[in-house]
Amino acid sequence: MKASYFPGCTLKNKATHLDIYARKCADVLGVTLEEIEEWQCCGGVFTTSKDEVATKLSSVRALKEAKAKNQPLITVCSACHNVIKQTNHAMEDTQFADKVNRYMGEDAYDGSATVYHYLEMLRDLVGFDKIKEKVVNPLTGKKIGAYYGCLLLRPNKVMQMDDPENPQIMEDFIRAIGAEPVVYAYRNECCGGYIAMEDPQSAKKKSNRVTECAQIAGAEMIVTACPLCKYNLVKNGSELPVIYFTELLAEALGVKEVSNE
Amino acid sequence: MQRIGVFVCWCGSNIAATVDVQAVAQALKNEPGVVFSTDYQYMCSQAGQDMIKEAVAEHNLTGIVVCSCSPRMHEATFRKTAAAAGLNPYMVEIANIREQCSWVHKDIPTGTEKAIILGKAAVAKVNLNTPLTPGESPVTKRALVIGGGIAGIQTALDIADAGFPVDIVETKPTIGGKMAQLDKTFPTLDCAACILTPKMVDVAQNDKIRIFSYSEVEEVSGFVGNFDVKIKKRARYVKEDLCTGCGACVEKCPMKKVPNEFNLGMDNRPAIYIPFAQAVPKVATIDPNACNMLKNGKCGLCARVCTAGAIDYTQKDEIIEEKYGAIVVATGFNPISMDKFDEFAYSQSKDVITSLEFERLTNAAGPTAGKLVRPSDGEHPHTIVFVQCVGSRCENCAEKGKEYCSKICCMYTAKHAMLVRDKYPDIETYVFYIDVRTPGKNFDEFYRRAVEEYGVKYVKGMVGKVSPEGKKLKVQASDLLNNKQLNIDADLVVLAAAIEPDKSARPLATMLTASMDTNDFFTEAHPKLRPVESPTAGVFLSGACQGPKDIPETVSQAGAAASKVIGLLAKDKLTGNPCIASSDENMCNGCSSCERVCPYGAITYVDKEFRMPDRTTKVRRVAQVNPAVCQGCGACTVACPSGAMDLRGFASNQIIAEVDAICK
Amino acid sequence: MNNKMQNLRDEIILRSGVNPSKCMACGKCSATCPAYNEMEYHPHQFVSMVKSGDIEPLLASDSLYKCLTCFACVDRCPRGVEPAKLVEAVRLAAIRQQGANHLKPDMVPDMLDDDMPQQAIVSAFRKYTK
Amino acid sequence: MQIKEYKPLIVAFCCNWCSYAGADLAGNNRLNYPAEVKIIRVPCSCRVNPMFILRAFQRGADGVIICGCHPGDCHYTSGNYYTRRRMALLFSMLDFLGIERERTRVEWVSAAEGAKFATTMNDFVEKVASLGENKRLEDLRCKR
Repeated sequence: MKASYFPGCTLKNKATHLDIYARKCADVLGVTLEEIEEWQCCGGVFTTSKDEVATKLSSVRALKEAKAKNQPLITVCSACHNVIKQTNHAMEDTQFADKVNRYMGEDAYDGSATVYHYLEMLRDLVGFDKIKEKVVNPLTGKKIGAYYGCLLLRPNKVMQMDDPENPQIMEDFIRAIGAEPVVYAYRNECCGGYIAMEDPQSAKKKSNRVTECAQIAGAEMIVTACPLCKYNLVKNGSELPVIYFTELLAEALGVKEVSNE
Repeated sequence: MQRIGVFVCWCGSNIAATVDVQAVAQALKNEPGVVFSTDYQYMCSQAGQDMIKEAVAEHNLTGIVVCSCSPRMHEATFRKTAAAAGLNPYMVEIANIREQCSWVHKDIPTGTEKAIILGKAAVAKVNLNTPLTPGESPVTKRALVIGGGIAGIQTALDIADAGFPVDIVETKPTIGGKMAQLDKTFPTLDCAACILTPKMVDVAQNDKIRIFSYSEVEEVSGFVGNFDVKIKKRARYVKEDLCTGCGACVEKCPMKKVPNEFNLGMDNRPAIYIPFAQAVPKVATIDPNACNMLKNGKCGLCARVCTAGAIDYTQKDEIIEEKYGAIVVATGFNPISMDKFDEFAYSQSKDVITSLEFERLTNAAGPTAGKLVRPSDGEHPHTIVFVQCVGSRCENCAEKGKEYCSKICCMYTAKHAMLVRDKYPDIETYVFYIDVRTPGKNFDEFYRRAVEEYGVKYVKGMVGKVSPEGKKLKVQASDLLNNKQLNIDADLVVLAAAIEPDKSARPLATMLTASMDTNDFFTEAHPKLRPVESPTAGVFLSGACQGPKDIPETVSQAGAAASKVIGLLAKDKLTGNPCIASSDENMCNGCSSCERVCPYGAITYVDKEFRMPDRTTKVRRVAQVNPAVCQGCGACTVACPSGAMDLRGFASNQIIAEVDAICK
Repeated sequence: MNNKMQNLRDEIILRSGVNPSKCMACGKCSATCPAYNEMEYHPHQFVSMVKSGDIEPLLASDSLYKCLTCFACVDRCPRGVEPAKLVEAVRLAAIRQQGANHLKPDMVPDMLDDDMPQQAIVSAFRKYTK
Repeated sequence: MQIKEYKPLIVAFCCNWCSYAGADLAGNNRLNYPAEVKIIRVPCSCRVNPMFILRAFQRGADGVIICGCHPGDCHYTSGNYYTRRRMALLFSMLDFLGIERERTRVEWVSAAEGAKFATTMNDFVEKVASLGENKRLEDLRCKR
């Protein structure tokens, strides 16, 4: 199976692990990821305002290319996923799409591409059962707390990934690689996000709340899909290791050396 | 040819001021069929009516046109006048020259011209009128009550009191419904069981009432006064007539780990069980999904200990067929699922419970014998947070919550918090509310007592997040009046879940051809003036199946439904509306188009023999309208492709005659 | 409400697509907001103040830059009001004024550390500047 | 030849339970509307056979309006839904035959909406009057 792939700026820089292992694992799972040519940064956050056109163009270009190749568009970074998926949804509104399409050259885009987060790809296109079969190093006994953050799940009306209050996709993923998921209430709360830039204290409070909650619930490790979540949790002194889900997957599939964390 | 009399009313100056009534009477005199035409100041007065009667006799009239006020006002009056004069009452037509003419037009020529045209249309219609007689149908003097909660119980008792036999169909092994699960009732705080169980016993002992427990309605056909109902009595593997309810089998059953639905899964029951001590009928039931004997033929202990010989592993579902004159729906409600509201962590912690679970937790007959403890570890709670409006008053969240106010939550939450504070003054209680709605007798006083005397902390605001951390539930909420975000360490969180109609209501409504609203509550015939009747004749509504209700309201509605049923069953025959559809069998081709559009299921098909011109006979499928069920909307007349279906009183040729008269 | 405020209010409502009249004042947005304590005006106040046209205090408030756009208020609002979109529309009204960018490029270097992901920088720029 | 002021001829079908009562209420409140509107009472808007409308046009009516209960409020629970569907079909056929869309209308008027009844009729008559006489379907043999 072939799919278009949008890595995003952070994955080329501070979060290379998220990207590298995503590609390696895709190979093992029989998915060919074709990186969008000359992709541009998604902008990090979706602007909800109806008169914000320019901020959505980069996402629309990526979507349009995937659509032209008739491939699903795969994202890994939570932020990219959130922005691109919401942009795609916004493009279903023809009035708004008309404004955007003025910048799109000859071919108009209409919001008809399908966007999958890598996790959704694992669940819906590959299947957790198949992953289970391909696991060579099951992470047996590891108690892992999934950290969704806010970007993957909300707004649920658009994201439609899972139940936003009681998601299961990461937990199922953790089971598929042989580990034990630990459910804790703050797994779908915000880490503080970009506020870390100008008000690090505010971000610290939010991040610590998440790690505390995971720790009390008995997690030994936190797994995430978002570079900013990882940054905030680690920076603010998480006692638990914070790891990208692609790293764990790579470990289980035997394409990464087993970490000692 | 008809002999028509035209009577133009002045209505004092109401009509006469803008309509030249004499000109109208004069103009209509020349219409076909008209043999007499006159005007008078007040046609509806005794003198006016006498004038009509005299004219009928004198001119040998066969039809009457009254040009007067709206037929909604005096059609019935003039029909009675006609009947008194020896005419068929349906030979009267009204031309509305007041509301729809003199009152809305200003100058006399315009008003007069229009009044003449309206009169001509009425004359054209009467020319085609035929005498109509309302049909009659017998009434089966027995009522069916579907649902054995407090609504069904009260309705059944009241109907039986009037001397009519009643059957109650209840899906659970016992009657009692939700009220049997409650601890105390607001605003008087008497114990639910103490006031309910005597009524249950009354039902059991009333020889006019039969209880079909563990049963459901399978099929309904027929119509008002004459319903045919099939009831499926599910196999309970215990002979009801032999079982004494001694409970020996329940005690001995080795399969003790079945979640107890009566306690909402908070404890276990055996595979053979009696839901609670005061169950009616007090008969054991075997759960076929849990019983080893039924699943794999190994055990049989209950049969061995039963001295009455009541256990019967070979029992089968049984279909009972019965006729009823009236059906009362009392299917009640359930709290909605909390699955979609996991910001309150219902699925993550045993200590987040619904209010109904809380009732069981404080009920002396409940899983903890009435001791209020945390379900997770059995420890005494120190702080309890109540959250109101969970799933109620939601917009656009059909798959999540409900748009309406569930009505009972404010009061039971006040009750819960008050009872907690009364029994355990050391427990802090918080109630998060959006609005406190207490419109009921002594309701607001009750709520105020909870706040002022019992020290329940009411906080205007909502809980945003519940996070189970260790033994505590961290509750994050807003306090809007103090403009603060609160963080409370709670031991127990109680969610006032929205209520919704029982899931059995929707298929039942289809069987009954009774209408429902978008929330699956049954629709009443009129929201104010006929609140306990369904638009479907002979079907009545009792309790929360019609909308959220508390116990006093339910009981009064149950009584009202019973009185409507008694009014129906007291009649020997039902007189129908004669303006109903009828099919010309010679034109009907049996296509079923009419049957499909009929909202009442009044149309059925019969195979009928027809004599052909060549003296052979041929069997054809033709439509038949049940005159007792048809309400006369006329949907079928338009759906009929062959023009076989017509509506009496509003026949196609009559309406066309009116159109022609207006357009002439 | 004067004319100018009326216009601004209408513009904010139009731009955000939020109808503040749908709010039933339950306060769940503020109950669930992770940035509540950093805010001078809280999500429910944004809704009610926009509704009444009392927008000037909001434009001047630091609360605009404390919202994390985590959408908890959007998903948990029982009435579908979507307060976060309203906050964004007010913020845009503020930063679109001349010279009103909240974050200026020369401020950025001091905010960075070695591990700060690009995502944080681009997000902050998108939220705080025009 | 005498030139008469053109006055359109309007046939209004009103259901007995809502719209006819609404028309009565307009009368009770003395809300004026043109006398060109002549009301025919039917039990339910779904009693109106498309044939009746064609007949009216054939006989020289310039506009036909059907009034029923609001969706969801039908006395017979679903009659007005049938009306809505049937008339959508009929009106598009009439359109095809060259009868202007403005000559036909379905309107929901409740028993409490006397004012709506009057404004609807004023508006409808004005629109039809602006179209002039209906010539397309009129059968000249039936001309007055």
